[in-house]
Amino acid sequence: MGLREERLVESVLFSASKPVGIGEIKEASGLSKKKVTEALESLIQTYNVERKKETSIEVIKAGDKYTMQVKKKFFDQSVMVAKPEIQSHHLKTLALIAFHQPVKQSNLRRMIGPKVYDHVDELSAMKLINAKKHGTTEMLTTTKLFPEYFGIDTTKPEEIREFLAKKVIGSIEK
Amino acid sequence: MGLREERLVESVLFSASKPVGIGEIKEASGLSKKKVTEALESLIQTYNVERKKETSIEVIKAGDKYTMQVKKKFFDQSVMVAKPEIQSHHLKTLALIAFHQPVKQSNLRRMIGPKVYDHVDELSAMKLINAKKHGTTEMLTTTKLFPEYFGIDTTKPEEIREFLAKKVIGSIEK
Amino acid sequence: MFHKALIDEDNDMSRINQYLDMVKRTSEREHLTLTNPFDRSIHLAFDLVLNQHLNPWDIDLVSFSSMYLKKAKEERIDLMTAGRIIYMAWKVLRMQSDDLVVNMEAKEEEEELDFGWEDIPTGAWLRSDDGYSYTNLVMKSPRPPLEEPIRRDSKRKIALIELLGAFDQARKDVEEFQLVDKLRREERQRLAEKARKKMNGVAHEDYLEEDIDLLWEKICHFPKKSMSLSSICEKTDSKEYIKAFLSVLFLAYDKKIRIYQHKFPYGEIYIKTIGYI
Repeated sequence: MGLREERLVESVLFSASKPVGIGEIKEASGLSKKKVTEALESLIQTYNVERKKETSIEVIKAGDKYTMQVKKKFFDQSVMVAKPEIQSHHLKTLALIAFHQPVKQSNLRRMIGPKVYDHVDELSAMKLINAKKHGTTEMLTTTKLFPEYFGIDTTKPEEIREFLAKKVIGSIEK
Repeated sequence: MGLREERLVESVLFSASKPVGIGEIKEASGLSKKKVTEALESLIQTYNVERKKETSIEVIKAGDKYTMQVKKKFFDQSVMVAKPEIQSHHLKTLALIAFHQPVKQSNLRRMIGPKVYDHVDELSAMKLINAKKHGTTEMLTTTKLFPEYFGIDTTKPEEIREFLAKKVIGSIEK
Repeated sequence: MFHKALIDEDNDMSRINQYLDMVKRTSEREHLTLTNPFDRSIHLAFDLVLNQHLNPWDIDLVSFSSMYLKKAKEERIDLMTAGRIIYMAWKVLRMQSDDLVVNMEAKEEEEELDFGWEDIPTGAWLRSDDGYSYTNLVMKSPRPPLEEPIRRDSKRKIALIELLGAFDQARKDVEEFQLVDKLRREERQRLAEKARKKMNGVAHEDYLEEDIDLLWEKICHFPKKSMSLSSICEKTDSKEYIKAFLSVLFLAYDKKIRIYQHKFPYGEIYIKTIGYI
């Protein structure tokens, strides 16, 4: 793996501000798909293994894409300069949809009450969930953006469910 | 210089996405001014000297502030994936205002519809246009920042209009 | 815990009154059989779910169990009553779990293909138990299990050439908008005339166009993309309300807004702008 290729891909990840796919990196860097994949693997190794203790930044796979982000350990101070966009009660509703998907809006209403309508509107507007007509109600699922946005390394509902279950258990153990 | 302090400051620079002053870093990281200054010096040393060949990112001092950015050498590929500062539908409205200035908001509404209100608010907030009361509507012109931003060598609305008109004709003739 | 439902709904007075009514009715019926006020309050809460259609998720079974156990340790309890209350709690739990089983309908349909007798009790119930615990934990925990990652939000400057390109595109957009707007006005005119003929010149037809424009301005300037009809017009003035309602129908016909109700037919009318702004 050439150093130059790794630097090119690193600069693309750094400037993108959001997860980018291999296709986009290929186009921006002018490298072949193979070189991009190799550079990504090498970057993950450099940031997350070799420089583990020497950097507060990590390179991760999010959905089908790749991104550079602040390590969880350093969230608290970064939050002050990079304000979060989603309110915490919307995040809870999203966590319920992601776990139970596909879930009917009417069933979700039974869990969280009438605020479900506002939350579904907001989350749909952010393109994090899809709401499809299903009889008199709507059937809710997460979109492709969901794992990308939250840096979850899978697009499969079953694995997303597992990821969330672990997170919930983790938060109790703390 | 403690490693932890350096990591804290690094995470703030990374997530701020714009140049930040020592005061802001102090507040976000909870470190003393002395520690922040030391951490910044150490980061500059790490990024720009020790890892010089191993990274496409640099930490620089710009005026009184500090920022993390892609090295000039890697600028071309990274610019392709970076988000533009002005969203494309706002940019279109800005172009119309620049070409037709001074233009009444009510006339612009007839050209593009009621979305004009949102766009004028946004462009005014970015200080790219001025909106002055004019009877029941507002009169729109570009501000002093506009020619600075686009590298146009005049601040007079008529000359800006002429300059742009020539450019457009030029690009059509090509 | 029994007031949880009421606290959650603090913006919905009508529902609170409804609950209070239910409690009143229920307590009148039961007060003869349950004398201990503690037992009675628990019984009331469960009765709201089982017989009065309160959302089963509004009952916090975990808090209930620990509270009831504590009470049982502290004083002698009437075993008959306790048994009845536990039975009710079990039924509420069943209702909560049933909700989750319904949620997974779609998934289960797929898996029913290789369904065997030996599978009957375990599959669905194990999963719904997981789902039950997860839902409960997410709702009770002060922090959501999802956290927004922190990434850069850097933006690049726009070049002059892009501004010129945008002007070119904007000119095309203006032409398109004006054409569509002309067609829309003609169509609106046609509909207004049609309505005028039907109404025999009784209503405010002369000002209809103006009313629609005024209301559209209000909708555009509303800080949110969705709003209730009563938030943009005076509900107490029935003439104004009908005028606004008519304009809303025209705007919906023009596909500028979407209108909907949560409660049919007398519930509030909601308006949502669609991709126009």
